[in-house]
Amino acid sequence: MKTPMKFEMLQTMLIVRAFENRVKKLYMEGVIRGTVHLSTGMEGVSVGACMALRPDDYITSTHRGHGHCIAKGVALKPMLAEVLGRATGLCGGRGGTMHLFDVPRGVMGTIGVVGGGIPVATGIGVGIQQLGQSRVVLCFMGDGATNQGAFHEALNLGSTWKLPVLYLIENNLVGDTTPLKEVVNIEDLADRAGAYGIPGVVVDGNDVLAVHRAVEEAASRARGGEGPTLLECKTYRWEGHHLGDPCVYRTREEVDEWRRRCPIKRFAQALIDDQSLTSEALGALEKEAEARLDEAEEYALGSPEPSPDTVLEYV
Amino acid sequence: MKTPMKFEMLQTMLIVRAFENRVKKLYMEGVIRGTVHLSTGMEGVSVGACMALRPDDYITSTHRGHGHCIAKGVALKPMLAEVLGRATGLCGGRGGTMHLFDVPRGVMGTIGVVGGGIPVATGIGVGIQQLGQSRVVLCFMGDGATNQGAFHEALNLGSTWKLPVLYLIENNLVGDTTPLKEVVNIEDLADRAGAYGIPGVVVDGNDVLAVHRAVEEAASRARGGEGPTLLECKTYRWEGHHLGDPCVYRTREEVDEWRRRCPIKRFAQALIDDQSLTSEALGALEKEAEARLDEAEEYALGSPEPSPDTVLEYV
Amino acid sequence: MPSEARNLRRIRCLNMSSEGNVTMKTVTYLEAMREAMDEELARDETVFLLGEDIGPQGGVFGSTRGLLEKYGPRRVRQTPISECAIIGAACGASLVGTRPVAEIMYFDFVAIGMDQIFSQVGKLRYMSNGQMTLPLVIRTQCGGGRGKGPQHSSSTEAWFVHSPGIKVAMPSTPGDVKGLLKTAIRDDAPVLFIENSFLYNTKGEVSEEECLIPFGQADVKREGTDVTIVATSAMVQLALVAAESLKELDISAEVIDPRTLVPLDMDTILRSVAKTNRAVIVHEAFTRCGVGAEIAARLMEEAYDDLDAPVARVGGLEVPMPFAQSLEEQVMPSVTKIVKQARAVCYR
Amino acid sequence: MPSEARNLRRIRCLNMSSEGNVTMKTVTYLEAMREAMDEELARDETVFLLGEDIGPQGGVFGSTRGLLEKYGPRRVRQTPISECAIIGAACGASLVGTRPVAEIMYFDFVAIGMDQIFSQVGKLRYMSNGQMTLPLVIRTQCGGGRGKGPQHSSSTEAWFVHSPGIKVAMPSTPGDVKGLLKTAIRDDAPVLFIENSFLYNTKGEVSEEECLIPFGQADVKREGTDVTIVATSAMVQLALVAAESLKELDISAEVIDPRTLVPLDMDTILRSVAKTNRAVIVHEAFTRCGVGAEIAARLMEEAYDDLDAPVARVGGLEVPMPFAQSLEEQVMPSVTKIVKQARAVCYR
Ligand SMILES: Cc1ncc(C[n+]2csc(CCOP(=O)(O)OP(=O)(O)O)c2C)c(N)n1
Ligand SMILES: Cc1ncc(C[n+]2csc(CCOP(=O)(O)OP(=O)(O)O)c2C)c(N)n1
Ligand SMILES: [Mg+2]
Ligand SMILES: [Mg+2]
Repeated sequence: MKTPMKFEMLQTMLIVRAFENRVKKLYMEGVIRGTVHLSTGMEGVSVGACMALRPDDYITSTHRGHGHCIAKGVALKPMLAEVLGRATGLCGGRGGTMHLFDVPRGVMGTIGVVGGGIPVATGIGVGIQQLGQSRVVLCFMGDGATNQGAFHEALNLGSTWKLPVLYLIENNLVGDTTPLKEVVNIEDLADRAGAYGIPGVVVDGNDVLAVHRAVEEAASRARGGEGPTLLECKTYRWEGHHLGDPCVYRTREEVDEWRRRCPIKRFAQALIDDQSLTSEALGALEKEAEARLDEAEEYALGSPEPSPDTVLEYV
Repeated sequence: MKTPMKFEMLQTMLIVRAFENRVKKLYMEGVIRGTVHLSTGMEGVSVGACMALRPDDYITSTHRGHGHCIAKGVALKPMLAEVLGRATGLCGGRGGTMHLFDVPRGVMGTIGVVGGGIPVATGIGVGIQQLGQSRVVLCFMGDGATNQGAFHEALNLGSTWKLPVLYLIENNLVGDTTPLKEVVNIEDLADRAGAYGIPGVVVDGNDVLAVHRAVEEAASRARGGEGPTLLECKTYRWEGHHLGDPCVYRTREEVDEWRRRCPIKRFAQALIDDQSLTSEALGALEKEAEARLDEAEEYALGSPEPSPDTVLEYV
Repeated sequence: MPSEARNLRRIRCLNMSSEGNVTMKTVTYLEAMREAMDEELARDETVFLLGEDIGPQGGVFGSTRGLLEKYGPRRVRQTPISECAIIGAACGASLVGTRPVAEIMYFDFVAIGMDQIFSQVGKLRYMSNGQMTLPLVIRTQCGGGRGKGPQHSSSTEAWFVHSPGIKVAMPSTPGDVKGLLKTAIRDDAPVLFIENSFLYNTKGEVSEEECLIPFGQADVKREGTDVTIVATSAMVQLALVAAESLKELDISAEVIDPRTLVPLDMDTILRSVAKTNRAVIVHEAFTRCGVGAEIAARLMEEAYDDLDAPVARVGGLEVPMPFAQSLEEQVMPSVTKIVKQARAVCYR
Repeated sequence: MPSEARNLRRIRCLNMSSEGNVTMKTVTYLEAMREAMDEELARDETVFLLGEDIGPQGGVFGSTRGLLEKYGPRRVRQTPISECAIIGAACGASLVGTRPVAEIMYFDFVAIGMDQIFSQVGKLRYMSNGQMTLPLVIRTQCGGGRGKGPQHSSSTEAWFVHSPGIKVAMPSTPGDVKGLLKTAIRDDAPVLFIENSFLYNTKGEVSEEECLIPFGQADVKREGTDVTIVATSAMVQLALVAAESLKELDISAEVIDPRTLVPLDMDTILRSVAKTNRAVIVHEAFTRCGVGAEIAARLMEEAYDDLDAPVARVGGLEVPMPFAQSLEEQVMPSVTKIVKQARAVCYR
């Protein structure tokens, strides 16, 4: 991989991190309604995966989708504005944090129903195949989502029809407050690929380059008409399930241990080690990320709520 | 296995066969409404499986459930009466061929929704575990049913909670008019067990003793608290999907080939070969089966339709 | 086509600027559906079909017979038994430039894909603030009367009328099924298209020329002056028979088929009730909380002063459809029940 | 328990032979639910709970807090995210001698188990000719107003009222939620028990002694003479506020909470309308084909001569619940909308 690309990846990871931190701050300030799920600590997956795609490829995402959207190219201002429910938001305030759509960038929706996006992504794969395009669709899902019936039906269909779909599990070891190991009887979710006769790949989700490589490979398989791949990226979410979660299901030590494995620090260190990056340059990138979030915050806070008159549009 | 038990198995297979043939005759005569799915040719599975259970074990079954019910001990008269929609039927005519219930015999329902019985059976397993009983529940399903989301959710739950459930696939190579190989991308459905960390076993469904052995083993595992097993019994249905099916999806040769592998003939021949049975005794058993069906037919045809006044009972 | 099956009729189609005289032919409801799909597959190559057993067999009822041979396996896609994935696949495919027509074999099984239809199909356009359109059709067939028993006889259209973002069609004649299905396939909104296998072999006229029937336009199946009978799907036939019986009692019944429930053409119903001052609503679905309740409530809200009697409803009893004929007949609406209610609202 | 929270009240409970004076205490809706489950778990060891995140965390809203510690993992079973299997598991377990209480985190997700609830839970007893009983409860919570957005705010109780074989409860106060949940757990029929997380922190009285509230018995939350407001779940509170505003306009409103929708206590509603001659029905669910339509239709059928004005409905707009507050407020019923309709039916 070329160094500029690596820089872009690092910068995107920093922006995702800054975005999540900013959302947290705004939530604590009471500016954001509803339930917010942050992806802090999982930037290796979102950035590694989305940046291995082409601009006209599609993604579907989950309730924890900020990182995916940013990495797929969504502009920060309308995105933050949407999280704040403003008229200038991506979806005019209709969707909020859990339902972000940016069709021109191939973001076909962060879906709030766990597993609900998997059949939809599969259908996007059908559409691509039907039109004879060389696009792919990447379907993000949490580990918990793999226990939904929708997962099973969709993967079976995707595999039978050899659809250009990448099923990517962000396995952060827990679903809401329930540890994965209490709700499945297997070690690696990637093994579920065997039920569909497709490749299942376990990836270190905190290694952005490894994720990138695995997704690139799966995408080229899919473009070649060889059908879907199931990718399991093992990672961790630093924050609670949602902002406000007391996290009864895990220890401080576990969190600290994973914080030490920070995907951003790790990638930056590797770049510093091979002399492509200096600490100063890293500092500058971090500052820039903050500055872009400042702008986005100003934009979002300065935007009006949607006009009540528009409520019946687009049903 | 003791010889009397083998005799009982043979006799039960003959009765199942006679039942299906009788239903076919009655359907052709226009006495039966709706859609009827026969299990002719699949007696090795129904009889091998159910006779490996204890009387107080449970089963759930499918739209193709006549064999399961008979093998689990349901009396022929009320059963045939139910298929004819009579007041004296198992369910007073409310259920018909696709919805047979006989709770005292542990027949917790043939369920017409493909896959719909799998979560229910799993729940019966929960109930058994909850009450600390040593019963098991055997859940019959077709190969086609394994593509339902309900299959996935239920097996995952069954495995996680180590429930005393036997998931048994009657793989007759086709679902309605669609060959299995067109709708899954794997050879053996038993491999789906890997997604749940439970044993998956392929069984020759036309070998009644093999089925019996496999079910006995799985049942003793389940009673021992070791959780579910996924059993795939490969077999074939001689008749169309339902009576009236033109069978566009298969050749005459394929059917003939499988008719040659008749599970009853095979088992009877083995008994004759080892001198436990004579052709005369076999002929007598066949005759007896017919005689019992004559009685059942007379009973059913002589029974009234349910009284319209009862229509609102038991909602 | 025998000549007695052809004639000229004045009909109103969406794609004709005004009413015109067109040549008619007689086909079955099933043939009309197949023609609609055939014509749309031929016209627009982004249209494709998916569903269980729709390939070589042409569907368990035969509605897609011959289409696989004509359009190939990419356009006529036979699926696993996976209703959730079928609806999801149609949903996703519709988002990226194709027009899927999904078949769910029995209406009951739509419940298996209920999350996909309710939370995804019906909501994606709104949630995305109009960024997405979902030109998809979910075809299914409903109803009892054929001894299919409790899990294959449901009519739950009210669930979908009570859900946002989905149009609901429920045609009763070959002409309607053809014209509405073609309109549904061309519509940019998701459509739940509910056929009735009880009607599949019934015959009726369809235009030889292309005729698109608009959504939201009820059809007066019979004119009358004393009582308005609003009926859907197979119940339209019963209502027409009931109207004949009522004639003998000197009651002139007008029979209206809304044809689509979302959008619902209240105007035609209101116009009729303004004339008759009485209404009976008939559907096969459970009476309780059915579409009849909605129409009755709206008549009260919008035609209170026109009504000379409370609006009556004739619907299915609130039980799972029993298998036995003696019980099934008890559950379903009947000509007798319709006549009884029509007489009651006429105080006769 | 502070003393001001205790007092004596005359209440009507299922398990008391007549109305009696009982000591009352004040608890939140959430505490009342927890008490109900706690008491039933203690009373009957065949009762058990299952659902997502109900273990150490005690449910995402806290309704099962402390119960895992008290009753252990066999009685408080934390499940995978598998709504279809949760409902199916409850269904199966209920068939063999246990009394499962399943939790579905949001009402929206009941759609994922829709086949299990509609075709299995609601039908097994009937199909089996009464061989089976299904003493199970499916608890869930509904409603908007909290910025949860389009996929976490639904109120689709009408689907289940339009399905056979399932009882439907929708309590609005701590006293009702406790008494009805206990009744539900002891009922041999399947119950869909719909809470409202918007109400979880509201306070109210519950009896210190055991009190089972019967199904099918509406509660008059406020007496009045000019107009009957029938309201469900969180809408009861709005209706009571609206009633206060109406008082200033010299309109005396009676507020009735049906509490259970199946069975529905029409008698209490009819008695009220016989007095007021006017009715407004309020629910958060979409107006179109909602429970309000059913109640309105029945009022027309059963109280036609009592009505001095058409029954009015106040329900949610037929759109997915938008996230932004300005839009969400527009979609939901409000005091203003209720007052407006109440005035309209009073011609004031
Ligand atoms: C069908 C459904 N059930 C339950 C929920 C509530 N819920 C939201 S997120 C979540 C946990 C999801 O876990 P996972 O898929 O692992 O994603 P993660 O949150 O860990 O990223 C749950 C249970 C939901 N949104 N949808
Ligand atoms: C959910 C559902 N979808 C479709 C059907 C219609 N149908 C009835 S049986 C059947 C085929 C089932 O195949 P399989 O599970 O292999 O059982 P088999 O008939 O081969 O015994 C289908 C599609 C149904 N009853 N339920
Ligand atoms: Mg997770
Ligand atoms: Mg099969």
